[in-house]
Amino acid sequence: MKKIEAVIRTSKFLELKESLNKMGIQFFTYSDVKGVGHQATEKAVYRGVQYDLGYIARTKLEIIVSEKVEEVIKCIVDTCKTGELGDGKIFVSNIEECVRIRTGERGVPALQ
Amino acid sequence: MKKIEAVIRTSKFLELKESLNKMGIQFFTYSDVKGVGHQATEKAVYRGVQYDLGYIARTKLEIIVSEKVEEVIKCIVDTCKTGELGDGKIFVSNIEECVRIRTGERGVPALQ
Amino acid sequence: MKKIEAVIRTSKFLELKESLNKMGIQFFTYSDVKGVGHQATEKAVYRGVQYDLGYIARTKLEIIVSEKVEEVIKCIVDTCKTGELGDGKIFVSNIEECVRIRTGERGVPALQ
Amino acid sequence: MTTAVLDTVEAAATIIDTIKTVSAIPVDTLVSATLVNATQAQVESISLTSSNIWMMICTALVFIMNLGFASVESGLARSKNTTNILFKNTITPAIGIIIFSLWGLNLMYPGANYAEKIYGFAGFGLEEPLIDGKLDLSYNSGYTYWTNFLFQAMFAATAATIVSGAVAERIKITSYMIFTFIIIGVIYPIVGMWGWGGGWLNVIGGDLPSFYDFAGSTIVHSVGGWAALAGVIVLGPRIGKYVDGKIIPIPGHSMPLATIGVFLLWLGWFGFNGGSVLSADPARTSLVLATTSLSAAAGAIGALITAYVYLKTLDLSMILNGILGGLVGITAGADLMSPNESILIGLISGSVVVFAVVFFDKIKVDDPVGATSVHLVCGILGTLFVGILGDKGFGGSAEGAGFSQLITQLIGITAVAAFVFPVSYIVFTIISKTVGLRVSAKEEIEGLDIAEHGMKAYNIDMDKEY
Amino acid sequence: MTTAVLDTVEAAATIIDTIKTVSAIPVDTLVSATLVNATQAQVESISLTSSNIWMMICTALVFIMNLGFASVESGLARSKNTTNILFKNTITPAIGIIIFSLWGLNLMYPGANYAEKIYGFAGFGLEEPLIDGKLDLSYNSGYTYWTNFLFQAMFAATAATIVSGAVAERIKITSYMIFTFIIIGVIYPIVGMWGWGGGWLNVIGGDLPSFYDFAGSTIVHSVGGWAALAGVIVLGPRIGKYVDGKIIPIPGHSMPLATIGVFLLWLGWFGFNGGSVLSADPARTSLVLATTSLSAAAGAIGALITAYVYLKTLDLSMILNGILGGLVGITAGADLMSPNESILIGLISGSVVVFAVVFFDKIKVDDPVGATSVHLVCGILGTLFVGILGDKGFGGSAEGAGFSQLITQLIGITAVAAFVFPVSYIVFTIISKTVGLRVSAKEEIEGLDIAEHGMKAYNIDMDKEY
Amino acid sequence: MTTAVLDTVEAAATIIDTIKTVSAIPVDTLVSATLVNATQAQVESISLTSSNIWMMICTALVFIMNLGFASVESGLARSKNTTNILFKNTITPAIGIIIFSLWGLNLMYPGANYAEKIYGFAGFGLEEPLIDGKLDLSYNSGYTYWTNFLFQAMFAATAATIVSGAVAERIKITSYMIFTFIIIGVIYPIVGMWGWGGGWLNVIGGDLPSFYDFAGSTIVHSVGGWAALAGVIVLGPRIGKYVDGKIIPIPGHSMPLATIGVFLLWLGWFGFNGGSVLSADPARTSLVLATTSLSAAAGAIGALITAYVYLKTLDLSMILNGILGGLVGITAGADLMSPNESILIGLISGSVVVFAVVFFDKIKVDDPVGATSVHLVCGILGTLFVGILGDKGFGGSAEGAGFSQLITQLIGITAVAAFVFPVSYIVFTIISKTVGLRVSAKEEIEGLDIAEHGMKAYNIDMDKEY
Ligand SMILES: Nc1ncnc2c1ncn2[C@@H]1O[C@H](COP(=O)(O)OP(=O)(O)O)[C@@H](O)[C@H]1O
Ligand SMILES: Nc1ncnc2c1ncn2[C@@H]1O[C@H](COP(=O)(O)OP(=O)(O)O)[C@@H](O)[C@H]1O
Ligand SMILES: Nc1ncnc2c1ncn2[C@@H]1O[C@H](COP(=O)(O)OP(=O)(O)O)[C@@H](O)[C@H]1O
Repeated sequence: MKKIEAVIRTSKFLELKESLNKMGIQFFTYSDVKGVGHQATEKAVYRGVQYDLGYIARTKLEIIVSEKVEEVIKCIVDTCKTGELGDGKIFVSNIEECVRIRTGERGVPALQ
Repeated sequence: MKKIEAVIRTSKFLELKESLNKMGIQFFTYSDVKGVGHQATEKAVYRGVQYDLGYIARTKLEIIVSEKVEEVIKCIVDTCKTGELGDGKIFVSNIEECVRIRTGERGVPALQ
Repeated sequence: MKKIEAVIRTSKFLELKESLNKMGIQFFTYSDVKGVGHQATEKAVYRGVQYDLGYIARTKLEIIVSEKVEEVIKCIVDTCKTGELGDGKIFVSNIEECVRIRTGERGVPALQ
Repeated sequence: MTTAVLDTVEAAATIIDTIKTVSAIPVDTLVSATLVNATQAQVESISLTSSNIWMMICTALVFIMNLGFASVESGLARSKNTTNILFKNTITPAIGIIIFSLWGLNLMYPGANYAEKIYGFAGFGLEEPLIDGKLDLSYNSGYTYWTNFLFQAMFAATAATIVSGAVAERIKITSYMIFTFIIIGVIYPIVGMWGWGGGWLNVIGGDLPSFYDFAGSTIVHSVGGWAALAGVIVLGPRIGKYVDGKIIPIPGHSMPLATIGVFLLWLGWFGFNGGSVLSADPARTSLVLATTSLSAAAGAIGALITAYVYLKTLDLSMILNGILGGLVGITAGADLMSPNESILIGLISGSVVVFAVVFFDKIKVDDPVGATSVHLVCGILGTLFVGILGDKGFGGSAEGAGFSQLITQLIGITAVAAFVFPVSYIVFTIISKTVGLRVSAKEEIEGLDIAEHGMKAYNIDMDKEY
Repeated sequence: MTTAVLDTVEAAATIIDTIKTVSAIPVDTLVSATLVNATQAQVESISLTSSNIWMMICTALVFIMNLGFASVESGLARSKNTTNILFKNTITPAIGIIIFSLWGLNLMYPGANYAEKIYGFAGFGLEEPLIDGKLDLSYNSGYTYWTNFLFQAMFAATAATIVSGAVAERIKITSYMIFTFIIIGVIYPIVGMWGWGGGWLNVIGGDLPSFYDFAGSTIVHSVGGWAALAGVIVLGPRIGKYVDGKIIPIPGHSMPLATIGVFLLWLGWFGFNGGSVLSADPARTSLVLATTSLSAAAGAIGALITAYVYLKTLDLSMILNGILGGLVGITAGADLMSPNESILIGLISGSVVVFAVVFFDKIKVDDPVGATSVHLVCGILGTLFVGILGDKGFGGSAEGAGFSQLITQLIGITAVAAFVFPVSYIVFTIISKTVGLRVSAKEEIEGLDIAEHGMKAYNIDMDKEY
Repeated sequence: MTTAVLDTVEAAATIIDTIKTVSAIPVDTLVSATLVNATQAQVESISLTSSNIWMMICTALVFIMNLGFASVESGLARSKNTTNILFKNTITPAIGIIIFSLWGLNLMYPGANYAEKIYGFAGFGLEEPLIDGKLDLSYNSGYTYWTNFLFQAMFAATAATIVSGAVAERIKITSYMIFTFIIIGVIYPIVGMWGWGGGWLNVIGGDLPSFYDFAGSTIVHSVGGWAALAGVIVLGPRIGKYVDGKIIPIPGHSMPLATIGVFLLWLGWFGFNGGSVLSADPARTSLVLATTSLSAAAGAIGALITAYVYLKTLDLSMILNGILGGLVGITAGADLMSPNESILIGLISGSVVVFAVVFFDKIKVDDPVGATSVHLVCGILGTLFVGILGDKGFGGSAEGAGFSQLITQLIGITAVAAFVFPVSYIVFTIISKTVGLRVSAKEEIEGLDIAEHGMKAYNIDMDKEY
């Protein structure tokens, strides 16, 4: 089983959710994160002094899958790419075990 | 060392914290996440149109342990199971190194 | 590639960002988390009853690097250490793949 | 009106000419009674106009207390129940105003036929607005019939809204509306009639002076407070409030909202007490405003000191409750107290509120916003102060502080308690047994906003997703 | 003034002494006309003072409606556009007050020279404040020139601010300011002149009675409503509102803010309608306050029932809109209705608002705060009610409800529609074609707060980082 | 009162009968002096009633300024210090009202014995409320003793509350309360006595006209401003504000709260300036309201233009400060200016505020809410305008704009500066050296809410855990 972590533009989230749904990924977890990266951060002004907020509001998705890793990556890249700096990153790592709390099932069946 | 990530119902959090405490797990990190999954999402209505919020507010715990992985899993399953759709998932992965910032200690001793 | 996760005192964040910048780490993701640990939690009082909030507001950084893992750890420890209980922890784990959404690049180049 | 006067003057001029012919007196220095009478009538009319302006302003100020309650209550409750609390506090004045126009006013002020009785009713509906195309102004020298109606309706809403804070975070919205209907439609007007509608509290019996409750420490605040207490007891505490015998604090979600609420209530009290003079009499209205503010200020100080000494904290929510305690405490005798007496009342009330909040928590009466501590405890206290402090010779109908006045006050307090608490308790119990009083545990944990209204109160910074 | 009177009295005393010598009548029982006249003058002055106090208070209450609108609109929009909405609602009254002092007042009230015309202008600037070092008080028996100016300026700001809610979350801030300039500087004063400035709506023609709009259901609210509708149509819906033919709800970000806003608007309406009596006449002002509050309360109940039966929800935002609907609905005839008629008007208005909100959503007119439903639909409705309900014999200038009055009302409504909607549509279109009306899609998604003001509205609990 | 009149009329009737027998004049057309005198007395009483109503309303409006300050200040500070700011602004009026009843009023208005002095004291406590069971109404023709007390106490709280914003986010709460005690109990009443209590600023000396400060640009706002400046300097900037010579903006946490605050302050200023007429004189009160609102509106426009041209932003916080600047700027001469002069004053004040905020930031005077820019800078400016603009022939006690008036104004400004700034500086320094003025760095970073009150201001959407 693999964990696919994707840090994307928040504004792309709804679209990505749709795309993932279409390819059969209906379960995942996401949260608000802040990114420090290439993209210029949001410019704000307060009482005459310009400053940047120092971060970009982003959404991080965590998707655990037992197969179709490449398809998921492709789906994310296709949906979230704008070509401008700051489109985000995808990280893949290994998951050793998975448990469904409701049933206690383990491993791949717990994912379905 | 293993990292146990558990995505649970937020309403079960306090109870789980107690249970973990009782079995000796006193350190962990948690945060607010949103889950997309089996469970029907919260239904809301705004100005006559029903819609769902598209997610369930959930809590994600991250517990790094060097032993007792199975006990922790059991504890989570026992505490957080309601039997209804949406009880959540537990994922286990490998952690290669751990450092206690306060002392610079490494590995298992850094965890205690 | 390694993922370095650091749970630190929120008040040390800006300083750490500076230090990381200086050693060349300009990309990372961070978010608000709550920690349960050694440190006494924040004491609050409400309508005559003292209680603790049960957690410490903390910041979690996730930094994916292909090299310089030790330097990053050292940098974090040096910057975030106060010597008091509750300075936080660093966890290192393995990342198998990395994709830059903007270009579709894979692996180490995707990180730069 | 000016033209009318001028016409009169012209008429008068002719008469004066006639007089000139029969008298040697230089009559242009004389003046006709007609003119003076016209002036006199005009003076009466302006006197009414002035008083009526004041009463209309006070009505507006009492109205804004509804927003004050909405803010305090939602600020001191959790964000997952905010929409629900706002809903209740919005619908309460709406229900109050409609009921008072349909029958409430006539139940509370049934007229001289029912003087010294314990119940009376003058029939449904408000009087026709027009008499020969003109409003009947003979109603009162201080304000018109309409002003009276609206002022009284706003008071009624206030009594009802006290309940909403105490039962917050677990009561079913429909059941709350049913109870609101009953307290505004039946309970409050009946008690109000006892004291202010010419009822039996004005002639308690024997040589006792009549019960004195200037602006309603008992008749408004304790009524709300007793009903709130009954509701809290029937409902039981919120889930998670008392666990394994320990009190778990459930902090309010927004101190700015709670503070806005308390300031608005203080402001509203200018109208609540100031309007209870029932005219713009400069001496009494301004004295009342001064005593009210002094007691509110002292309430803050009293709560500050008590919380600091007794609880070792500078708890803002206690200061806010202290202010409200001071306001409720002065209400029964706001027109009778000297500045120093007002400060004393405020200090005591503000201090007692702190103990009361802690006490109710200890006996597991779970009142999220401290409504019982503020309105019930300080309402009783304030009513008793009229028997202990204050010179009754001024303005009020009371005899003067003293043992017999104290007895009267106690009788009034007891009578109201003996009526409002059991009736409310029974009503809440009936609702509980029939349509159900409390939401399910699941709904309570999820929050009433989603469960009852399908609507979150806040969506801050979630909007980038849309 | 008191000293002046005493001097007069002394003078009078001397005269009376003289009389004594020529007459046997015991003249100390007589009184000089001088004294009475002085009293009479003083009475006139106090009468002005009282009325003026009321009008100043009403002005303050109408002023606070701007905060009401700011709160409702920002509460019902998303947090990423909050600074922008607050900005618009802050700058709107500023623009309104300045324009009305420079030319607006003289365009709306051009004076008798332009009576029964469709346009007139009395020149730039306010009159000099001083006549021989003293204010000219001859302006009006009910209030001074300055009170009138400020009251009228606050009304103008209100009409403009209606637009801001409807076009929220996508209009460019500079373009909004341009339109605000035009509606306050041109559109509103011209329509206002038709009805209130002595213009042609007072003599519609033939045997028809004159158009009756007591406090502005049409002249203020529909004007704002038509302009809002034009703006919404030219702008188009917000991104993400209508996707694949489906309506996607975009919930407001703060129900407490929206509720605060509605209570402040209700409070402000005490001044809006109460001040439209243009004096402190106790009968009319108090009747107006009662009918206004009854209709608002019934609006809440009407919306509650409709939303519950028709939409199966207890949607707070609908109750809030229902209250506003009730308020707008009573505005045209607030001085003509009986309590029961007011309740009826409120029930209908509150109910219609719910249908209107759903209807506008269905036809893809995206109005984030329901401004068109409240101000336009209920504005028209309220104006028509004057032809159907209410006894016109009382106070108003209307003939009495009936067919011919209804025709007049329809003519007025149509005329205002035929002027305001196309003109606004053209102005919005010109702005759109030149400086641009709408922010870019990227800015809209990012939020106008950052895009237009570089400033987030909320930074809650982000501050530990600093 | 009406019955009294009727009795008199009956008495008069008997007298008139007597007259009939001694004279051929048809005496029923005549009227007795008694009746006219009764009418006259009634007129006096209504005149007092009207004026007193206005003054009580103004008192209520000034009271609500405390909520305005609480909202602006907490909105422009960080959420981790919100409870603390609300606490300060709640306890400040409480302290103010109590102190003014105990000695403040008698220190500020020591009476004729101390005329033209620099200090005086009329003893502790307020006068007994009752004279022979009745209030002494001879106090003033415009309002009662109690109205005066409360109005003055609210003013005092306002001066003190200005300080709280400037020293926010780092001052110890106990130390703040000590300073509040001193500014309300000593500093403000003494300066107030100089200008308004009959003190030396009324007879500056030589041929100079007396110092003119209508509603307190100097006596209230600059006093608060100088004290604020001293506090800011002694405290030093917030941690993280100036790093490596760079200014790091620390954005406020809630623009809705800040906007609510500014609207409430504008509303409150209706009472602050309108009540400073000290009667309901229709000409002066309404002129004052018009000039006040025109200057506030122009302040918004001035700040808008300046911020746009000079800083290239549409910064809402600057518009809000601009409005406050316009309000403070007009305060000294609100009864003297024409509409166009008021607009000019507003434009200048609003514009200067923007520069002042930037300037103070440059010189590292860290004032989180811009209190010094608004109250000190515009307070001075407004006081000077009285020497430059406005026709002094109207109402005011000043001689008329001109060089000698300008000199007087400068003397007044300097005197207040020379007293308030050093005294405040010394007091803050003593506090700093003894109990300590500033919280520890750890507490400051953690936030004063937890550190000082153990209480977070917001718990939004955290509540599902409970
Ligand atoms: N090495 C990294 N570790 C963790 N997060 C990263 C890393 N690099 C990028 N990110 C996340 O991805 C986001 C987008 O990356 P960025 O470098 O701005 O864009 P791009 O990949 O288009 O150059 C960043 O805001 C950050 O949240
Ligand atoms: N494959 C997955 N990847 C990441 N998170 C998941 C995955 N499957 C489930 N989750 C998380 O677990 C939560 C509960 O899962 P759900 O499928 O609703 O319940 P159940 O396991 O009882 O069928 C989801 O809301 C989501 O946050
Ligand atoms: N085993 C663990 N798993 C996950 N997070 C942990 C673990 N131990 C500590 N943490 C995180 O690190 C933070 C600091 O740890 P703590 O034990 O309080 O300090 P110290 O390491 O100085 O003893 C905790 O608040 C928690 O967020």
